[in-house]
Amino acid sequence: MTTTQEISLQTEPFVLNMGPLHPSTHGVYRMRVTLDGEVVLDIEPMFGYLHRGIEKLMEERTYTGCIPLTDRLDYASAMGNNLAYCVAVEKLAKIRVPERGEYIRVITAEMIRIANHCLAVGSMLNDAGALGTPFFYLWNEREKLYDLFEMLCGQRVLHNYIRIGGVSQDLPDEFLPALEKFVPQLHKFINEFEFFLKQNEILIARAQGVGVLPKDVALNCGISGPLARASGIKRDLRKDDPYSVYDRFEFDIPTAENGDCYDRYRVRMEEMKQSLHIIDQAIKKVPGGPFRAKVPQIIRPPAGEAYGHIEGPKGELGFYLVSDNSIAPYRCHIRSTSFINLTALRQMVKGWKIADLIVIFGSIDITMGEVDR
Amino acid sequence: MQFKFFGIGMLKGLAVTILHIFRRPSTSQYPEQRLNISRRSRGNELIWDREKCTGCATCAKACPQGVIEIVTSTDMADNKYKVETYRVDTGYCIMCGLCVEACPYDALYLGYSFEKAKYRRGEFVQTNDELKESPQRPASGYFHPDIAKKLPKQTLLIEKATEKRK
Amino acid sequence: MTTALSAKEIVSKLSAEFPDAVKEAGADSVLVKSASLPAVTEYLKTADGLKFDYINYITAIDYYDYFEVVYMMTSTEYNRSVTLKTRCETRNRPTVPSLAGIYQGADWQEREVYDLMGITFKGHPNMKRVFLWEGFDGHPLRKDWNK
Amino acid sequence: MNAVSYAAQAVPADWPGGYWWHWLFYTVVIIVFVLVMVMGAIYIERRGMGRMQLRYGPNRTGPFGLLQPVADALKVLLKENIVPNVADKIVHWLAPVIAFTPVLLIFAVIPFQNGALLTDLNIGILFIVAVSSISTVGVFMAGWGSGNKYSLLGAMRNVAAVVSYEIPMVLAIIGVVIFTGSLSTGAIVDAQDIPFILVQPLGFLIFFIAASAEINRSPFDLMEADSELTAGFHTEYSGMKFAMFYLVEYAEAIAMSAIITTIFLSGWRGPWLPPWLWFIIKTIIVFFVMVWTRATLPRVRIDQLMALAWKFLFPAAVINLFVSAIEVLVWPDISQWIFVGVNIAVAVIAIGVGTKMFKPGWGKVAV
Repeated sequence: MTTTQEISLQTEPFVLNMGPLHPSTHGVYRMRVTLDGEVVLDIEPMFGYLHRGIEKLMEERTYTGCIPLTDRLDYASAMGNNLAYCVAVEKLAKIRVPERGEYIRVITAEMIRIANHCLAVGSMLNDAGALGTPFFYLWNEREKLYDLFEMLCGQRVLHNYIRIGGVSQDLPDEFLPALEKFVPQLHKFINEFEFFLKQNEILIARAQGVGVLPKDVALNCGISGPLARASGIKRDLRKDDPYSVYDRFEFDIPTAENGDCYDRYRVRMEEMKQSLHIIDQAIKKVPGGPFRAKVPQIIRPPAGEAYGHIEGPKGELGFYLVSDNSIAPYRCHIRSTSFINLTALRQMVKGWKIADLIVIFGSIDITMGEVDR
Repeated sequence: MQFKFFGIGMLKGLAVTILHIFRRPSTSQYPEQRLNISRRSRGNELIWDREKCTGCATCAKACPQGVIEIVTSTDMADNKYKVETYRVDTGYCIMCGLCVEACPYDALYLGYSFEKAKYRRGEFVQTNDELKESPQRPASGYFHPDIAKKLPKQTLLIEKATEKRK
Repeated sequence: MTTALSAKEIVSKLSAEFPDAVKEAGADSVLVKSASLPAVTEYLKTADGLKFDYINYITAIDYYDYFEVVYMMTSTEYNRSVTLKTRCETRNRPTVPSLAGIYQGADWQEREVYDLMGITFKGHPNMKRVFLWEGFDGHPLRKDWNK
Repeated sequence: MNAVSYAAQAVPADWPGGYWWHWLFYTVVIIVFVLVMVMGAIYIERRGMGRMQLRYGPNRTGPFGLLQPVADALKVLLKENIVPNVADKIVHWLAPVIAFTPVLLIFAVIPFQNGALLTDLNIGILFIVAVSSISTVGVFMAGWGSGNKYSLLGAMRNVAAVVSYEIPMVLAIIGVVIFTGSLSTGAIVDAQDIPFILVQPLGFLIFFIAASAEINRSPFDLMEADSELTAGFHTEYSGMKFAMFYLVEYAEAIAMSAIITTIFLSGWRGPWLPPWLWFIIKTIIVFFVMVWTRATLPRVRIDQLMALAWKFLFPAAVINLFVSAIEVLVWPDISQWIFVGVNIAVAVIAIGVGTKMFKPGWGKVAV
């Protein structure tokens, strides 16, 4: 549908520095863009502006002390990072999480997935130029989720709620009724948002067929999450490698075929519906009993290594832990989704215009905390 | 790619936006209109109970930032270390709550209020008596369900509990 | 369930093609001679029964007397994963052959390992630091890196 | 105010003090009107967009936030005036002046009331079209003068957009002029027993889209596209000069709404209220529609902007011109209500067929 056309007149490319301080680079991301007029010839990304050396810091903290550090990785969905880290440590130290803890983990993981997709779709539309309105509508829903997280763990953004062997505190008694009231509200909102934007011609013009990521390139780059599913890779760790109690819920994985920005937006909206479906089922079946296994504050896992990964909102988030039977992890490598999802940006962007570069970059949905670690 | 829907998609969008004018905004006017924060809110200060504290320094070990500094002397008063100084540099504290969680004697609470900004970096360092609980420094219900019951219920945007502007 | 191939299976699969490549079999990972690493990965990626087409991660660990580089690959078709390891003994300028030619995903992850751990990858198209600035001396994730 | 009511009927022959007094009175009225309307426009936009986005909008400065534009102006005036040293000083300094003056000139020809306009030029509309394209020179000087790649890109986009949107805009105006038979704005308003928005629906639509593209508002705000070009042509401006550009943006929006009210919504004519009040109400309503589209629609890409002008608006404008020409020539004395029905049908067909066949440009360039 988009025809390619040779550039006729001879122009001289110039380099534009979309620096760390740019309104739509989602944090401190910098790229040197070689432009020919408006057409992007090549981009050279530069990272490191938010590199705090979290992997080095983790080597000096106890296993529980590392949990607040994982909050700061992908600060848009802190609960997801805690869960990934705790799943890895439990695999390393062979700790079994009680039923109630698992159900609370599934509920909070799906809640943070919805919150993250709200932010992702909102900021992509903000980059496409709809000045704030879709962003504020989505942020209104994310605000409701912030309230629930604050009720649960005291903090809105950096939760530090999940612990090794379960969760830190039990659900307050007014949490589940509030969540039950929230689910239909979000259903109504998503339908209204679909009515608002799904057939918007300008959004279709700006997003359909733009920044296509072919399936084989996505697979070869190790892309995961909504970005891969939009290109047709039907891979979701909640189904392929189920952790926690995800195998007890039935939900399906939305995928699309031609992998352009519009499909990523569609996949994220469908995933929000699926997450709501999971929360619906989980609320009804939350069992009683302990919410946390008998785990001391400072644990000494046996020497060895383990790799635990979850299907985070942005894709496969994994922690590779090596322990030498001391109180601190000997080495902890973080398989960061945003960092790897960015490898394909160069192929996606070549030949498109600056305005598309920004929309494509927004559709990938990265957080710089997770890229730079 | 073409405009498949004769511009109706845009009109739908416009319809939704204009209808939003008649809805009540979900923002609240902060200084005049204060919403109740969560009962387990992790406020940016630490509250230490001198009587209950036995000087075991579990909190100092549990803190990932190494912010709590505790000096005890060995003359045991009724089978407890005498705590000389208990210094907390809240400037470096990331309010993760691991110390409150680790304390076996419930001697440590997190603050409930969040408006504790200071002008001088030195004022962040608080020692023994400044850490006591007082009406200006209420304790939050984080890891203390008994305190949580006494605190007011949290206002939720879900229940649209943002009351009209006074 | 993504079943991780056990060491015995990997050894049995690889011994046919690469008799001397496998040095030692760990719990569920295999130590491969660094020289034959690209060939083994190429085989794992393309062999019909295996098809490990998705690379999970590349990382390196500093065990004081040797560096260990760990690769994990998953096959999206058969839903199986495999972990390969190589070792390099020297501490100044350790080198490992690069997989950037085989997996495009490996490109930046190898640059990150070079940047933080100091292991250069032979044959990598653009072996530069990815996080720290060029003039930064030393590699921070090494155990003996002074603060 | 007796001055205003005095001018209620057509300007009397013994208008005191002859030409000079008249010129002085209306210059003052225009400048005050533009500044007050710009303040009102800023307030409407910020409150209106706020309420559309589930938030209050400014309500702290003054009752209901009415003094917010004043507070903005004061803040911007007190800000330091930084000129980048790579900038071309003179061009950088002169750009806001050249961008702002044409906007004031437009108001010289807009009738606030029956006969109450600075000069009732018999080529009023031609004067408006000619003058309104000068401000592009100012914008391009700003883009070039500040020596910054982002602003140069913004300025180039503005020139490209204004050049290609001038033609559908003028064709839409000619459609109106055919029905009135005269170019003067006063005559146009007099000829509008049925507001031309009904007689020329396609013309109105084309004019509205072309106008909002030229003054870089609603879906076409590519010149200062915040997400791509940081702040487009006025990235390197601060202090007083930035205030001028801020003023230009809103003054142009008010000017375009005023032109639309004069040409399509029968200017100051209205049943009960005093005529000048009708004029202000209609201008505010048209401006609110611009705010409304700005809040809702995402931005169009530059090549889609061009394609929209040349492949959709231009043919539609020619069709509209052709149909209205036939109507005026063949049935000059028939009542215009029939034309309303015919033209609305033509508009619906043109939009239906146009959107079906419209392919907005090639996306990817083989590179």
